[in-house]
Amino acid sequence: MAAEKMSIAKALNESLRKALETDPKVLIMGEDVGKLGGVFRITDGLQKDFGEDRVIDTPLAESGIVGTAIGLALRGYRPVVEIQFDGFVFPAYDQIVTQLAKMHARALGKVKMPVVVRIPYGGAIGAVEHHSESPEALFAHVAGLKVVSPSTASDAYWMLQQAIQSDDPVIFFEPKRRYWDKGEVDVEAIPDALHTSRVAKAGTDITLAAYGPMVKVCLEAAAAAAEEGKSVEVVDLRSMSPVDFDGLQRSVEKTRRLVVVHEAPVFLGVGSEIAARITERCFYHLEAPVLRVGGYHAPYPPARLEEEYLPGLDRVLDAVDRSLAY
Amino acid sequence: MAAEKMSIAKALNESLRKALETDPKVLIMGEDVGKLGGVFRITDGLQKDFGEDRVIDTPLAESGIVGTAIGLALRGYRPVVEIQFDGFVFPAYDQIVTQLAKMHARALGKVKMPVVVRIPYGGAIGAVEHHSESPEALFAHVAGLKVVSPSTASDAYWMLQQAIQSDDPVIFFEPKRRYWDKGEVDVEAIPDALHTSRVAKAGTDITLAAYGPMVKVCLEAAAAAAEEGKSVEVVDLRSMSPVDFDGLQRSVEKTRRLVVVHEAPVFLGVGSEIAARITERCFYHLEAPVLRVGGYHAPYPPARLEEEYLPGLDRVLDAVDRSLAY
Amino acid sequence: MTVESTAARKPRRSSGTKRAAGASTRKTAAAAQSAAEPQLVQLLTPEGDRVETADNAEFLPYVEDITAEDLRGLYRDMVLTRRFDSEATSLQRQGELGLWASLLGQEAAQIGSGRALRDDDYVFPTYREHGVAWCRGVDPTNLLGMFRGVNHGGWDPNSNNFHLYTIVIGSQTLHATGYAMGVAKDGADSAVIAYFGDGASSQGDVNEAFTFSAVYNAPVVFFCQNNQWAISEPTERQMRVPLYQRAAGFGFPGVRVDGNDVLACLAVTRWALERARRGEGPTLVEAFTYRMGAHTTSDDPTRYRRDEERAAWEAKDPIERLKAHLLASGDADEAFFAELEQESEKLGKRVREAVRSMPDPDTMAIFENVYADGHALVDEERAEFAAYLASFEEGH
Amino acid sequence: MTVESTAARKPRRSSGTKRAAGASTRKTAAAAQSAAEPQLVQLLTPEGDRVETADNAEFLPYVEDITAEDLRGLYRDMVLTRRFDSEATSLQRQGELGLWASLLGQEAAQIGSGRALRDDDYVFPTYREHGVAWCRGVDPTNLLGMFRGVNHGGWDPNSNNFHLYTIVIGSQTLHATGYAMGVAKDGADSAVIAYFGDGASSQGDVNEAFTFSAVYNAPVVFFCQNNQWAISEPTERQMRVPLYQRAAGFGFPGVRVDGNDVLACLAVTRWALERARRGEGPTLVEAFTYRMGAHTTSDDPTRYRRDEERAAWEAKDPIERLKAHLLASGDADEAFFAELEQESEKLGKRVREAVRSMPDPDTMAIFENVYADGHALVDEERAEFAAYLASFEEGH
Ligand SMILES: Cc1ncc(C[n+]2csc(CCOP(=O)(O)OP(=O)(O)O)c2C)c(N)n1
Ligand SMILES: Cc1ncc(C[n+]2csc(CCOP(=O)(O)OP(=O)(O)O)c2C)c(N)n1
Ligand SMILES: [Mg+2]
Ligand SMILES: [Mg+2]
Repeated sequence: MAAEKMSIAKALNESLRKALETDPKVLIMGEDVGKLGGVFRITDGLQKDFGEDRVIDTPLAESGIVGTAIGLALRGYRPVVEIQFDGFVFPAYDQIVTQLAKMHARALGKVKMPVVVRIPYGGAIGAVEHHSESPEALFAHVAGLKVVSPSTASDAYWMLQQAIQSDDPVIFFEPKRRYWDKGEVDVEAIPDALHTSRVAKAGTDITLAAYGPMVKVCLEAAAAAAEEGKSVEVVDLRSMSPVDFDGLQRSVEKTRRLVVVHEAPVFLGVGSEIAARITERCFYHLEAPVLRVGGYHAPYPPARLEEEYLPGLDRVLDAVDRSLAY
Repeated sequence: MAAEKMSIAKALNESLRKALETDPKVLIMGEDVGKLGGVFRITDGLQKDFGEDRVIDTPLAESGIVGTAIGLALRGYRPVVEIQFDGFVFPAYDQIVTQLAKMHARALGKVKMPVVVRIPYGGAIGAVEHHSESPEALFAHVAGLKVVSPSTASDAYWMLQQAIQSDDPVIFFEPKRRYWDKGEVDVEAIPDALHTSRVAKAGTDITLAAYGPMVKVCLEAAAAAAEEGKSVEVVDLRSMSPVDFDGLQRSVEKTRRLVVVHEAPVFLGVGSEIAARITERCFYHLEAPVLRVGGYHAPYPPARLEEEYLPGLDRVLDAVDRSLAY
Repeated sequence: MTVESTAARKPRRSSGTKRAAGASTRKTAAAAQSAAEPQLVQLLTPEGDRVETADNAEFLPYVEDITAEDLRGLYRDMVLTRRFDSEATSLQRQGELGLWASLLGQEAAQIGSGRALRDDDYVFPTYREHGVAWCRGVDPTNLLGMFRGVNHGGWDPNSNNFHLYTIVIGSQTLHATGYAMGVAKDGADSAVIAYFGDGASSQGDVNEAFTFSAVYNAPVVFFCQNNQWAISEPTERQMRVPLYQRAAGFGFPGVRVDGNDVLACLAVTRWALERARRGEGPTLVEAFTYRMGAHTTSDDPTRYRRDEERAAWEAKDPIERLKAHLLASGDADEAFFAELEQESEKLGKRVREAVRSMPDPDTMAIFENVYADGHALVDEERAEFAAYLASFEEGH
Repeated sequence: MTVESTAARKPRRSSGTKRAAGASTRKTAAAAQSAAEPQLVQLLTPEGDRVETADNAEFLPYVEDITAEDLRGLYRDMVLTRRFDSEATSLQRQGELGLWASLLGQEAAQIGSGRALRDDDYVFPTYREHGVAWCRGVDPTNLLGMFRGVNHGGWDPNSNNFHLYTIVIGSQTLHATGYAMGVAKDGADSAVIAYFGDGASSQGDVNEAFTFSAVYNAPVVFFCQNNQWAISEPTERQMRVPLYQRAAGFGFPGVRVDGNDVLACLAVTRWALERARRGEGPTLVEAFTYRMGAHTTSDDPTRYRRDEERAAWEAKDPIERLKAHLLASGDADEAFFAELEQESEKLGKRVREAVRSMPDPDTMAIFENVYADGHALVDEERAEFAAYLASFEEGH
């Protein structure tokens, strides 16, 4: 089958379908994932085709969802859990941090935790409180978890396949504002490894590093900067734990300048670690400090303010200019 | 009353006692805080003297503890909540992150959340799993919370007073391995502001920044380095949200070198933000990248390995040497 | 006998189990509770007739004082609430609101319980308690701010003793419990009411609220609107036996009331509030009702439920029921209904206009009220952002 | 009647309430459950006499097959478990262990329930189930690793179907529920048992486990050892009515058993496991017992409980009780006891030696098993750390 153009949402749906077909131990669990197909329809049609036994509407209790997924994993299943929105993962945070992340180490490797926690995340969809957050740093800080986020339909398809195949727990952040963006998906391709970065656009003057929803903004910024004669390289990090520092370092050693962009608040966001570590690795290469563009240290604002709150083209270009001015 | 020498544990106990005496709205809540006086005896004698009405043994449910504390705060009380150990704060994480931190903003300032969450944290006490962690970054990243940690008996006394008086929620991390360290406490002094850093030892060649339990290690490192002719400045950050970047910047502009030390894992630990921001602020001053010494990206190890896992004198001095070698 | 069991429904087969779910071959130790369909406290039939039976005798005294005027008032509350609600739904369709969570069908549960409250009682709502807000005197347009996206609530909870809407399912039940603990500490005889849904009953927080309120004997009423659905999930995905029965296991009474009967909801809530005031602690009220509309305007219930179900519940409509009673009893005349119709239209118009003229918040509001006592980082970011915005103005 | 209420205890006054807690002036809608002290399922009195009553008739068939040899086996299990436990306590005092959580007094609850299990059943323990571990064939010295600080558990849960000890209170009840959901999906007729304490019953997770297991009809037995204390807090800080009653509110049976009666614990657990196997879903067993010692070796119970309480429970000692029965019935002779005494000493010695010779883990173990599939950052830190360690060796 040749490559096909589909939305990120569709790619995720196809990926789940593929996983259910391939491995009878794969289960889908979450609130409204059954008949409704999830509030974003990512599980659309799956319960109909695979039954209530494998696509499971759960009680409204996130700790219970992740806690029972852990038990199912101990029994040999591979649960793929859906958290309805970013802001609702916190009731499950204890099970994720103290149990899911640590079980493999606690058992000295004798049990595995192949659990995927899918979280639609990020803003710009005009939603009410708790529906637009980017809590990835709160997971990336925790050893035992892997944290990834696709930015394209192809990555959505393949990274989810790989996350499900992984024997480690993976927190899979889905850029909900990009669900309807389309891209080519080649379901017969040989995908990149799950935790490698990808040069989304090559350039020479400065590197923009981003993941998930901000990759598109960075590509737009690169295009706009190109019109002003600036050659911007865009690195799609894809993985926040582990971060592909080797890949990023290669880019920064070339461009000597780095701006990290994410929706999450800057303070202790993933960008802080990238800035700290890239500065250490590239101290003699950097012409400017690593700059960061992200959310502010404030609760995610009401929808009518989110355009100002979120990093957009202008704020990214502003940071590019500031970096180049050093 | 003149200054008195007491342990950090005693200073905290005296501080709570003072708060209960001064303000009838102050309450103490938590598991075993009553007759037992808490597993570390920080609330020793308080229930006896102030009654079960004000020093409240709670059911064994951290979400319930923080959730009801929020309700009590809405009713005009000032609850001081004890979480028994660092690793047990996670069941309350949802209430802390989605409710406690955001209530003031959600209400457009019309309600206040004067809740203190006391958490004995950090390792080196030979404990079993979940009893030795340093999760401060997971709170400092969250807007709406303030996060502090004292390193001396005097700060323990005064910072807790100030945290209780604050109209914002304060996550108060207590360096449990230092509970029995003694220091002067002047209960009539005029204390420093809660969120300022403090130069614990002046020096000229390099700055060590730390908070809580690691301040002592840094002071020992400074003393050891002095013998080798290196002048190390130690900054006790005291507050992780906000961080006193102005104070730290002053130090780094002088010494031109910075090492940040904490027990928490380095990856996305508080040190990452400090490294990123100080590099931005002091780009032309820094002779070396900001280095970080901290825990590894691994679950806190069994007690027999914690000495190796935790940053100690040697690892701090190693980082000092590496920084000076630039 | 030491065994507690409920045979009210047959054990549900696990969605996955392959084993026979056949009944026990041995006599199980089941006991106590009856296998019959649990009864509702009902004071008014769907046809509008008053009911007085041994079953509801406990609650009748709580509405003895209700006059014809009171009944008309309850009717007016329900009609205006429904009118407000439908206006909000339209406003969402017209793009004036980002989202709306309709209370259609739940008017009796909300007005009945809301009108049972005293001014000094305190309410902790979910995101759907528009009718309760109405009873508390919260201006309905205030409720729309969060759905329009100009704030996250933002009314002063203390001016009407009506807390902010809470979206994280179940959290507010603990706040209510804590608040009630505070009321008890103050020696006040106010009560607190916490609203939540059938779905919410699964959350750990709600069950912790049951434990805390029981242990501290807190004066709180847990008022669950069992509207049969949590988005697309029917109550069978949340519980195996009727929810009101859960209370006994935590040591306080639970009662199921006809949630489409405003009089019964008023009576039962008053009864529960009185228990709280008398220092008898928490009560769980399960108002058995129905979400007539979609979960929110984003939802599409045709994907998961059948029209017939809705139709069956339409016959139990809370407003029609009271109207039938008012007409039959002569407690209201045509003039009343006509006047109310006008008032209703006026309300709709007022709400529409208020929403359309609702200003967007100032951009810098992003940085406001993050902390009560200030925070250096917020100050820094505010200043940077202001400078950034100013840089555009310079540019032009 | 639609009201569920439990008058089993008087409403507790909020520690803070100033109001009169006087009884209701009106007849409340209380019903159903009796105000009498809840009975225990007991098959053996504290004096060692067999009991057969209408109350325990339901459970008697489950121990019909128990022979004198079986009884001696149960006795041996309890004695050896206690011996192991006291050895561990000594080892902690001697500095060989960092901490020990003694099961003293809870032997019957653990051995009775542990011996009810089949090999293919699966156990989710807390941190105190040394007796259950014993029944599962887990080498007792394996349990000591985490208390010595050389690992966090580390035995292979699948070799004995005995999961790792879990310290975060209540979490394991959800793991057990999920595991049981998996058992049902597999069409197996195994059962799962989740242990937890009276304190744990307050955690949201435990109540979510009740909901999930009820909704999915999962084959799981919730086995609560109500040992009267959660560190320094008596059960009144966790619940207002006996815990076993909570099950009914979630739609499954709950039973209180004499937790110091090994035979009753065996019978009731078998009964509950059979229900699970037959596809009848979850059961809650509350084993009413007593923590004879401190919470852990770090605890000082003299600060919060009176000696008399302990003394009263000593009279109900689980081991003495069975011994009395064995002696009275002639099911065991002096030789048996003498032999067991020797075996006991041997076990103590073996454990002592095993602990003393337990090697410290290799330093680099810090970086092992963080991930199953590897992680670049861990690799980087491992390498840096190895280089750092090597730098010292070069220095010397
Ligand atoms: C913790 C949490 N998880 C998930 C959601 C998403 N969500 C919003 S409403 C809802 C269903 C609530 O059902 P119910 O409690 O019955 O209340 P109803 O909407 O029927 O009034 C869900 C799952 C949420 N708001 N919070
Ligand atoms: C989430 C959590 N909070 C607090 C603790 C600290 N803690 C350890 S044991 C314990 C008491 C447990 O009591 P119970 O459930 O009755 O079990 P028991 O120790 O009596 O066997 C507490 C509070 C913990 N381990 N986990
Ligand atoms: Mg509902
Ligand atoms: Mg206990």
